[in-house]
Amino acid sequence: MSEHAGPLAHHFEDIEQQKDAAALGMWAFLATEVLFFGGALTAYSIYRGLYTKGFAVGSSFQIVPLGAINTAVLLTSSLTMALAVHAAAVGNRAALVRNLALTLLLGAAFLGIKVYEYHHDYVEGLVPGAWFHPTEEVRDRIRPFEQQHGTVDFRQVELYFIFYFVLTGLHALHMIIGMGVLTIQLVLVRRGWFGPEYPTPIELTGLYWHFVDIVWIFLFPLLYLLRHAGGGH
Amino acid sequence: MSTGAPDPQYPSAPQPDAQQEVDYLNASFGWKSWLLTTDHKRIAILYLIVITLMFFVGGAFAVIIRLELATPQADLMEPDTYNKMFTMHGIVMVFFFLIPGIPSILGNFLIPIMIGAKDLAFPKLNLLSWYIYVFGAIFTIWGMLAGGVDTGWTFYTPYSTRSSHSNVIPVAVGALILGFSSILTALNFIVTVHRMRAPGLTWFRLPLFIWSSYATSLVVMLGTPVIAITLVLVAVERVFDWPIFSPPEGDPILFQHLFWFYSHPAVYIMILPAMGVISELVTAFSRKTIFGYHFVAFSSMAIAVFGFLVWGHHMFVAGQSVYAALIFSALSYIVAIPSAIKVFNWTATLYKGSVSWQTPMLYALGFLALFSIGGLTGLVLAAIPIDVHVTDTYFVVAHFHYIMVGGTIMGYLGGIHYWWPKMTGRMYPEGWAKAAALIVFVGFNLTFFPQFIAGYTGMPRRYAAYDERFQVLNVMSSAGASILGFGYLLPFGYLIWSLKYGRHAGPNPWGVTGLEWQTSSPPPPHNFDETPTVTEEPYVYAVEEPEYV
Amino acid sequence: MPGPLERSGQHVPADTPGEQGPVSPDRAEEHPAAAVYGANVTTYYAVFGALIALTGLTVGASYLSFGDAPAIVHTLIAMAIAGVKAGLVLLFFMHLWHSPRLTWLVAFGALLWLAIMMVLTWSDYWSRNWIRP
Amino acid sequence: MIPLADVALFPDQASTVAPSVDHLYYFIIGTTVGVSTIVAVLVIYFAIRYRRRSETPPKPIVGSLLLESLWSGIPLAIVLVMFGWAARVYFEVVTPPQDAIEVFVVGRQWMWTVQHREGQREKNELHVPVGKPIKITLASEDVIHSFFVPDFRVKQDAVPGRYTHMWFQATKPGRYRLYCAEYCGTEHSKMIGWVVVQDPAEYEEWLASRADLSMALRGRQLFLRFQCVTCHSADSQAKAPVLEAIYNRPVRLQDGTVLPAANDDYLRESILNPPAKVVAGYQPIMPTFQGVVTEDELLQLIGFIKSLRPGETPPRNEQSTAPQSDPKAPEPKPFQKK
Repeated sequence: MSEHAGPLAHHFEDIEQQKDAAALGMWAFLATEVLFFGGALTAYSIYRGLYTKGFAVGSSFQIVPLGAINTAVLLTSSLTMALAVHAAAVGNRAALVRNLALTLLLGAAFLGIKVYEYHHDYVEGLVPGAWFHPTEEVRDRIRPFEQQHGTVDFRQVELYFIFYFVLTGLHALHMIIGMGVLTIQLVLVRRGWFGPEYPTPIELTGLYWHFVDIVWIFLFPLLYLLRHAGGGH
Repeated sequence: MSTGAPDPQYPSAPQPDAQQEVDYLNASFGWKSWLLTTDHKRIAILYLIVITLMFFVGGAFAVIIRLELATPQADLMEPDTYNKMFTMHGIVMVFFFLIPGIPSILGNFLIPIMIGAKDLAFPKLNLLSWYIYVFGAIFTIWGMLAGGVDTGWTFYTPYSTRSSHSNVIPVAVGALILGFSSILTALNFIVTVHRMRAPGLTWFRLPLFIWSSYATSLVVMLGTPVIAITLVLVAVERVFDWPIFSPPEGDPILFQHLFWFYSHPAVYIMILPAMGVISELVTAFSRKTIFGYHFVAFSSMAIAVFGFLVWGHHMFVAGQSVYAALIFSALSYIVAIPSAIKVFNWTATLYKGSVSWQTPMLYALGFLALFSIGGLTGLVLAAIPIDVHVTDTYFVVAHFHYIMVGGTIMGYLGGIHYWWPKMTGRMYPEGWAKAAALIVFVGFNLTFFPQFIAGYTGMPRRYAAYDERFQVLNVMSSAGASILGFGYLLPFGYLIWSLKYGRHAGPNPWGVTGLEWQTSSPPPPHNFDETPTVTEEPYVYAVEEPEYV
Repeated sequence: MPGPLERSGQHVPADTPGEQGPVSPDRAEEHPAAAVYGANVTTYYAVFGALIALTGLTVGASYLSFGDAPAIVHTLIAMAIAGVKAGLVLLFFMHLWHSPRLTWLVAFGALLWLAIMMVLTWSDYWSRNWIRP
Repeated sequence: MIPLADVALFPDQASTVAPSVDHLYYFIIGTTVGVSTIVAVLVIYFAIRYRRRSETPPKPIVGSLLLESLWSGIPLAIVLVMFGWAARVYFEVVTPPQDAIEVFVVGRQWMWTVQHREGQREKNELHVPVGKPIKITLASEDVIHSFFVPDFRVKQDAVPGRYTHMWFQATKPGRYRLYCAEYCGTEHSKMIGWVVVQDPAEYEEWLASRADLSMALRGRQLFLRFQCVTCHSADSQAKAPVLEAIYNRPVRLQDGTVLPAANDDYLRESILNPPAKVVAGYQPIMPTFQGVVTEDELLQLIGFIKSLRPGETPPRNEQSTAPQSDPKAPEPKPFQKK
């Protein structure tokens, strides 16, 4: 992401201008990412509005404690990322390396928990499309819900899981890209790059990582916590 | 003459001896210096080559469509092939020429020079977006060669997800990749305009081409990701057979909402850069400052913002609710006002000017006439009951061709001719260029004006076979299309001819203001020997006090 | 190691007062970046604590039942808490608090456009059954 | 090549709505042509009058607030007038009169099938009486089609998965072109037909000549064939709600909510996807009929349910054939939304 030869690129007046340009560029890129996830979230919110019952049941199939732990893991990785950016700014290389590694580790833990959840959904036959045949045990679990809210149309539940896999899949993909960049930077830091005079690449990765964390901050309640169909239909 | 330390980017550049000046073209040679360049001027030339190629690919599809429509029966080809022709004409022209066209070529070349910078904010990112464009082009052309796609450039579901057996996914992914290329270019422009302006160049001293390119970049940044996610969802639906947009669970109208949320602002992405070029041409060739600078600048921003509120007027008959249709119709009327303000301000700029009739000005005057017709028929379409009658007919086809061909392509050709001496150091042949401009103007009107009449009479769009009673209008249109096609070949010919035999153009062949005309033609690798300082408004020609009418 | 700064010398030093200031106006008033990132570490831990607490709060709130209240009530509560959490991450972890006005504009511009898309799309679905054409 | 006289340059005005749409069109096209000629004349005049004669730059004119406010205020006013007029005409186009004749049109890939309430069925043709409002309910079997009659100035997409509605009232007898306006695949340009507008007498004669089992009766046969009667019968062991006189009546659902009106969409959804809205007090045992019943049969079943009066549910072991002419009971007034 940055030139190894002297930090100041030839076309910038001074280092200050280059840092501002890089920060503004990353923020602008994150704006496009907000709208990229926004398109899928708009579709999700419309369908949740149309099929409230099916989506509430879909959310109830999620393992909420696991989701909460995952959120905590990602928030911790956000903390370590912020500490890494701080370490880069003050030039404390040991702390920088430690925090980058910690962030990577926590990211991997997050993906691990996601893989477990995907497998759990597969076992319960909740993966939409050809693999969607919910087991008896799953149908029994929502008997009390059906007592109170009437029968659940499993095609709506399937639509919920389509969006669950699309949204968390996109989020995981962004995590993987982020972890790739982190790995490259970890290697470069050990070779002595990103001193206090030019910590910008670490800051940019930090901005990106915090953005991915914010996406999860919204995805977690939307996908896991809205389990009530309320008084409405 | 560029003295000073050897430029790190062109280490192998020959040291400048007395008479032979170093510019970005002869700074270094060999395909490596071109394919790995980070000089925004060279990247602009790379874009010019690739985009011109795609323009002629799209044009070929258009010629085939017009040949088929010369006869009422679908006799030239299978209906399926015809469906693929108009689909690919739409996709190639929209995603590969109109959207990247002016920003990637003229924007890339001129924005750094016009604001006195040495290069764009992220030169490597600029080269990356060119490679992404080429990769997207290869992907889509592979999709086309492997049998093409027949869903229309709008990819409406459930046809594109359930019924179409053509390769929707490769072409959709190709368009998706194109989206990233234009996002990265737009990101580059925004950061450059914000962070790298020359000393003294405040926002209200910027040339209007910068204002409209900035507004376009905003629209690209905020719109393109939504078409990216929509195409991802369509591709995911086809791959995993998940009914995201297909009945009974999915809602095809939700696809149309997400698609048109981007695709209407996309038409502003196409026209805004052309408006920026016209602002430059009108002031340069009437040797007078623009009339109402602030109004023209802010109308670009107003178009960019309001453009996102009006997409529902594409869906008046699609089953949208009555009240949503009324909201979108009202907002569509309001979005027409900034465009009208711009046209009136350009016309007022001509008043008491010293108007020269050189080719770029011919294209600008043509733009004023044709864009007015295109824009004002937009008012016809914003009226819901009329739109209920004419949507999906040739009236709509004529409307958007008047804006895209009458507006964007006239602006594009005007801009290419105007900045050709700056880009290549050579002048184009004036006689041939004027002839080509007239042929294009005549051919265009003969092609698309009859379609307004056929449209209101009820000839539906995307029909391989039509009623006999529309044949006369269609034959006129096909005749016009051949004239237009020939008209576009002429500039292609004489501009390449001018590279070798064209007259050498000095730094300022038109005698106009603007930072790009204060450096040599073609400009040195670093645009300016030392960063210029701007002390006054743009377009200041006369010496005495400006007068307020 | 600083890049080759001894260019052709016409570079106008940053602190020359007067009309032709080298920096464009809206970059002038924000702080040098290094001081910002050097802020003390305790704020990060405090923000982290708040985030974990809010996560617990939103999970807890999801177990409450509001009887016949429509499902939208739960969504609004969850989104409010998520908004606060996102705000904390934006302001402190992403240093929006110290960033120039322009960065604020970019951040809130994106959210505004997302709101435009949601509101106008919902205007169609919400008003579809008002009159039966 | 057809004789020049037959070249179409303007559509016929054959429906009540056509004149008002055309008047609005003349108004907007008039202002459009007016404004663009003013701009063109000014541009050409300035270009000639002030063409470049000397190299000295002319006096700069920077702008004028008065002019700017004029040419943004006045266009805004004109544009809002256009919107107001268009909205008024739009309400006329979009609200069908109450006593309209019901016609059911199903679009499927590359053909229109039309069903009249009295049972007449047509392919790519629609016979209607002149002077009577016709309300068309559109459905689609596969992709989006669009029912477009240029001479009536009406068009409406047939969206798969739901019903859409449109109406028109023909004013002149004759044959008018019918097109599919939304791209729907290979034979999109072949999916055309005729709307034949006849005098009332001629129309009655045409109805009689094509007498056929009415939709309601055809629906009754399907009701028996698909064994709906085994659950939806009127006697005591019925495991499903009795469907007599339920059209446009409120329905209490199993989850306690009340559906204001059992309209076409609700009946269609309950047949194709029964668990979506189960009636209170019943179990969701009904199998889905998605893919079993076609759109035309669906319309007939719904036609039958609409025509069911109290006590008319066929007995469970119905062997005898249905009565030939179904009772001409007036259709119940649709439930007015509060």
